[in-house]
Amino acid sequence: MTLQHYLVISAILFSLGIFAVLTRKNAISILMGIELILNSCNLNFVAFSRFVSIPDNPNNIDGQIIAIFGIVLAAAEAAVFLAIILAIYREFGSIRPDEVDTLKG
Amino acid sequence: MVVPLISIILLAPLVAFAIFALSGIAKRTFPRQDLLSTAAMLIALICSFILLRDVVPEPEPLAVDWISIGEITISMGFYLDSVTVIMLIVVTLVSSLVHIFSIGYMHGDPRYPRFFAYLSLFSFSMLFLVVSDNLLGIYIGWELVGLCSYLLIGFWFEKNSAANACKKAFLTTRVGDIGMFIGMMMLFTKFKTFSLFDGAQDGIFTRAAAELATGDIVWLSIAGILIFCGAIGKSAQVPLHTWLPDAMEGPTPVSALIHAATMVAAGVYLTARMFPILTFPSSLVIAYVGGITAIVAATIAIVRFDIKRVLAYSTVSQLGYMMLAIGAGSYVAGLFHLTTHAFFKALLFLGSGSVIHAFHAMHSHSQHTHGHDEAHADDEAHEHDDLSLVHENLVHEHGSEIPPDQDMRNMGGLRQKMPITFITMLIATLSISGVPFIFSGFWSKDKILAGVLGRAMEWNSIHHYILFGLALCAAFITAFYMFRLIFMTFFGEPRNKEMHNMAHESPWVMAAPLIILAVLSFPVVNTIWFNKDYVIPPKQPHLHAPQHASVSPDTKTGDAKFGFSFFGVSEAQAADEVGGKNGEKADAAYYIYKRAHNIAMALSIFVAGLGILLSWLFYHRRRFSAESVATTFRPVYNLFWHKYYFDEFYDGVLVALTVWKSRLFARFDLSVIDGIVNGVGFATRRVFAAIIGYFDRRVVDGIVNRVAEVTWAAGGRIRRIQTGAIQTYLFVVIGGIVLIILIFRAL
Amino acid sequence: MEELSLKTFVFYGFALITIASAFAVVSVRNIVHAAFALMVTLFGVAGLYVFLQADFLAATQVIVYVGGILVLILFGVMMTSGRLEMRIHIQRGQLLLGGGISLALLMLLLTVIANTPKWENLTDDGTQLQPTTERIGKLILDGKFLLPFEVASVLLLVALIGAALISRKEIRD
Amino acid sequence: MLLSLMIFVPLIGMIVVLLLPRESEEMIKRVALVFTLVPLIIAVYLFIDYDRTIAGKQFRHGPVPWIEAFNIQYFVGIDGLSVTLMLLTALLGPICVLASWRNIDKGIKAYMALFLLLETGMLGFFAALDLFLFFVFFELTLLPMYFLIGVWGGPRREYAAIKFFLYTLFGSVLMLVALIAVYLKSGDPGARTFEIPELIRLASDPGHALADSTFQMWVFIGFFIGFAVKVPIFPFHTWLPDAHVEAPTAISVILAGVLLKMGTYGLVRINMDMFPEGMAVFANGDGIVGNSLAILGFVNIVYGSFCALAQTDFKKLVAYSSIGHMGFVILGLAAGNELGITGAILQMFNHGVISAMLFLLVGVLYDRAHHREINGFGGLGSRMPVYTGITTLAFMASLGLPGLSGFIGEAFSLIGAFESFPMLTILSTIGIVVGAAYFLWTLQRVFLGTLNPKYEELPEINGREILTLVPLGILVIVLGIWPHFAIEMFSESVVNLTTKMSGILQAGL
Repeated sequence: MTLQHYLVISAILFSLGIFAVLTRKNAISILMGIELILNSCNLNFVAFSRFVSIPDNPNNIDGQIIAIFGIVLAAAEAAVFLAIILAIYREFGSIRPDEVDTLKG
Repeated sequence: MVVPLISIILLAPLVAFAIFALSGIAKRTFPRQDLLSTAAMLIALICSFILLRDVVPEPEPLAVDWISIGEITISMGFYLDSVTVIMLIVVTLVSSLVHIFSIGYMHGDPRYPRFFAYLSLFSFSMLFLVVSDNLLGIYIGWELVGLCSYLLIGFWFEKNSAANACKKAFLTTRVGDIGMFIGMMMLFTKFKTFSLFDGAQDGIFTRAAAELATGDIVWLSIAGILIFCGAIGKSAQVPLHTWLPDAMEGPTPVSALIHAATMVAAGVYLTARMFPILTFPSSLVIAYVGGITAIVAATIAIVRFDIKRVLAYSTVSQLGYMMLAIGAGSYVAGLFHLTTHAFFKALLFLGSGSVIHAFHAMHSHSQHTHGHDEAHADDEAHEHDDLSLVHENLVHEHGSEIPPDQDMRNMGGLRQKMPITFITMLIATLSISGVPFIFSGFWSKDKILAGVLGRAMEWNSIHHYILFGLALCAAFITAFYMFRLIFMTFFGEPRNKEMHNMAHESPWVMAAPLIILAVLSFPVVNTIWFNKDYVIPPKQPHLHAPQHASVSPDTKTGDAKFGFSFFGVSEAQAADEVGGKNGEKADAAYYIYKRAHNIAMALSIFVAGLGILLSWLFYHRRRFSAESVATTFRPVYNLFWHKYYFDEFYDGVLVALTVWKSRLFARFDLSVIDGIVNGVGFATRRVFAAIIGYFDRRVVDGIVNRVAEVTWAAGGRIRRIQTGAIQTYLFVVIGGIVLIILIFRAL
Repeated sequence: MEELSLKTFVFYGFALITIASAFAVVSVRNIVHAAFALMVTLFGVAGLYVFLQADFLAATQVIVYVGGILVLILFGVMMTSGRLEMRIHIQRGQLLLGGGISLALLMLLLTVIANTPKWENLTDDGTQLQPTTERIGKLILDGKFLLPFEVASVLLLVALIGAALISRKEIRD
Repeated sequence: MLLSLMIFVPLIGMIVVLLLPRESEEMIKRVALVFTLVPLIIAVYLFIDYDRTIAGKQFRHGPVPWIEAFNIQYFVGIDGLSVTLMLLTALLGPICVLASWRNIDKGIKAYMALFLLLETGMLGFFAALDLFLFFVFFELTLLPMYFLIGVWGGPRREYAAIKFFLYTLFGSVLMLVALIAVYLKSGDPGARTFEIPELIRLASDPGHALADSTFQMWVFIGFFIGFAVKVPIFPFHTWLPDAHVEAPTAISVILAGVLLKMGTYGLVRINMDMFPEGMAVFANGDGIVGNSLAILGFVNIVYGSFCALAQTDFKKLVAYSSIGHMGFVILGLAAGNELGITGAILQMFNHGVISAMLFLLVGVLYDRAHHREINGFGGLGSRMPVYTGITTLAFMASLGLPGLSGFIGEAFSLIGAFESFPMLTILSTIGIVVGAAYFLWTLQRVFLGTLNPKYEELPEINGREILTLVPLGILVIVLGIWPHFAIEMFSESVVNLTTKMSGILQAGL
């Protein structure tokens, strides 16, 4: 199992996440896509942490810690995102992102 | 002792004014301003008398440095010679009496306290002017008295005539002051000092004597004449005399104090102060201006009916006399006449004030309004007045501005009603007319005539003979119109019964000053002027007699021809003119002056008598009719009546020209200068466009408009990108990133 | 080619599950199904963490993501639609465009991965790491990550309050 | 330090005012008053503590590097001329706040904040010893002034404000060009400086590029036009009547009292002190060019006076009279001798005091009658005696009555100028007569005659208004009687200037 294995998995997850974000017509699906993206990033961090060794500190786990922060971020983001979705739903009666276009020029 | 005394003299009236001003700011008028001001003046009077003791003829100035910049030091200080002290006494004395008189005269006026405050300020300014040792100080006092004159002439400013008169007075004198200022600038530029007398540094007189010993007098003559311009304005000499008669719009005590006794005489005082730098041309100019003024004003006075205007023109005429004296080199005579004139003219004005007050009381009873400002002509009062018939058409032009209580045609027969006023005014009239020996006016006038004639004979100068003729004529006319005034006012039948019945003698506060001044109209002050140790006329180092002037030896025996000399006076006066002591008969000039004096005295007595006689015949005995004379010499009469058309000229030409010019400038400012400024914008938009309009519209504007249109259209399209849908944005963002990376990888 | 050991097999299994379920997440039309597919993906990623010797992280992944975030998502679905079978609408053009961009991105990433020499031949040597929990704890609470940790906690707090504030019913006067 | 404190106290005041809530208007006014009183106290202290026997700058602060790339420094310090004008500025500050107490009806917060900013600009301008700092402060006054006129002005305020702004900007641009030219000429790259004392030293150092008389002439012109707009000198003056007529009372006071002095101060500080060679070209009394400064002064005097005579708007009249009076300053400066320059500087200060009084007085009348048409009044003397008295004092001071301050400046300028330009000076005296004419005529039309029945109930001037006028009135009288207490402040500087000028003029002959 080389680093490139993980990177390919991560890249696929990332692309799928982007695809979801771009195409879904439901805000919650978009959120799921974002979660996929975040996961792919975390996977990358951990993989690099494992494979790219730092000469004087072979047991470096900084990447893991960054990943933990990533999870924290994801949790916070999910909470706020859902709160916003709820607010939008109350205001517009819909969570379809193409219907929420108050900023249209 | 001198400095504290002079400080008290100056500060007392100033403090009186300051109290008024401060209480005014605090909006609480000081209750007894009249007593305060009067007391201040009396203190100054007493101090002036004390000063008389300490004075020497040629003292050191008491000066302090006022300003010093680099090498230039300007000092301010006092110079107290005998002339100064005499002036101090005259000013404080007349001022005190006028203060007292005003307590009665101004009683009940709504601005009663203010009047006294102004009087105090005036007294301070006048005293400051008198004691100053330098031109700048004199100029400061000079302008301040002008301000006070302005304020006091306009005291009853509700009257439009008073408002006009005060403005006119200030502006007319200002014109003269500018001349004086230019003269000062010339002197300062040359001598780097304003001090006249030698103190810590040499004064103007010494420096002028040192630098101009070579004889370049043209420059100095111009400076002298320019300084004299100030005197022309302030002392109401021709051609700037027109303000003084108008100044009679002020309350009568003001006329007495400012426009008869003191301020107008300041011009004479100034000219006398400048005596040492007067050259022959400037002296001659001064003498001619004085002589012409004397005769012009006197002729105008003959035809006036307003009692105050008669006195005003009389004042102008007498001031001309004094100028004539100084111009002719009779320093002492000019100043002597100044003092005697101050007393008897103040008396005449106060007397006329007394008369007006008597009539005024009637007015305030019958009309319940402020009595002094009745501008409308009381036509009924004139109806039975035979004197007015001939002037009827003229009265409408000029006579209509005479307030009825000042109109002599309403008076007559007042001598029983107002005995004190009558007698005191009669004394003053006798004095001004030059009735011999027991009246002061005779002596001073005689001295002037003698001085002018003496100069004429000494230099054999045709100018001075002409001047003597003018002076003699003026003396004759003076006697004539002054007695005309007395006869019309106090003799004959009352012409306006109603007003006559109301008339009454004035209260004692007004009568007492009249009596004191009447006493002073007798030659009680003369001795001081005859004391050779006391008054020493300054030398005139720049005055060079004309080439042809010489003393011919045969004049030595001159006094044999007129073998009379009154009480030896002519000898004393002749000695005075040549600067010798009594009894010294050293040189030829002495004999010339002695002879001149005798001639002058005889002639002056003759013309005075003639004037009085004619006046008596015309206005008392009615032997001749003034009207028929006036009709016969209609053009001359018109000339006098219209005051030689000076006012018409000034109003019609000078004032109109100035106003026109100012309008022109203002319009120029608005249309041209501002127009250019606004036109810069206008030009780029319009005028330029007219010239290169096509280019402008098609190319410049075209480019601008195209750019605008493109921007507009682009904006209209690009805004559609802004869908508001976040996914669209995300598409663009991510697609953009991919694209960018692809592009960079491709490169 | 390496040998097909059990370990390798399991790894590929996890990789396949992860990718397949992720594909399901983006492709199924029922949102609740998608959520469940996401759960599978998250489990798969956790498994990959284990392969990377990140035991603590794997546990965290399961607890936080599956236990927390996924439940949150399901709550969101419930509260916005009122029913659990919410359909996902997809427009054809958008689908194509989005798919194209995603595919392009994927190709891009794969090219980058393949063409970066530094990343080649970095094999997992199979060394056993010590349990990471203690080290992570020390690094976070007593090491160089103390400040980020605190900041992250503040961020969470802010997110908490913010979420509560935004989602509460507006009280109108 | 004290000097810097004085300059920036109003700025602190501005921040404080901005922090106050909009509604607490009384509080804002009080705060503004306090923050304008502090500079006044410092100014009085500086005035007293100033060593009159030396000509150099005192109370220096700096130089502190500011923009090091161009060697720009924060550097302040004052000589007698600056301290006199700073005292004037600091005195007018609280007076203007008091004068704005009741008649600013909108946005008092913004008004006071801008006013305090303006005061900082003015104080800094007079103290700056770095040419760039000098320019920055010069421009700093422009913006608040624009808003103060443009927002709180009369009906045509936008026009007036724009005109004022553009005019001044036009001058500033030329000034900036000249300023950069001076900087570039001041030395080799790296050794260039904006420091005014250093530049003055270099400019009088024969052989240095700055001392070249042709260069000085062009730079002189650049600076001169910049300052001439501010003074204002004919024909750059037409912004003044408009700005004055539209500006609120207090702003007119500042405009006439201080802003015009910035122009003449600049002429003395930069044009005369730094470019005496350039000055000599225009003031050596030789031909049209050599007389041009004096001619400008003469034109200002006569033109301004005649224009004033024709005005019927009270404020416009005072504005034009300002133009006339500033002409005396130009004439005095052109003379280049002790009396002339002393007179010019005195005239600057006195005009600041007197015109401030005049504008305050016009404001008092305007607040009551709501118009300024001179012919629309009449006979107010009997209704408002105290007001009339103070107005008479101000008018008399302005028309140059001896014993009041206006005379000394005018007289000295003229006497000094007479030595250099006799004919022009004699012609200029026409201005004095016309000056008397328009003031007396106004006095007559407004205060004398019968009372206009419309104004029978006009209230007398109140305590607050008297409070604003009394300090100025006292100054007018004190300076008239004892001008030396002002003259001794700057006599040493004046002697320095004249020595320099006369040296150059003699060398030229």
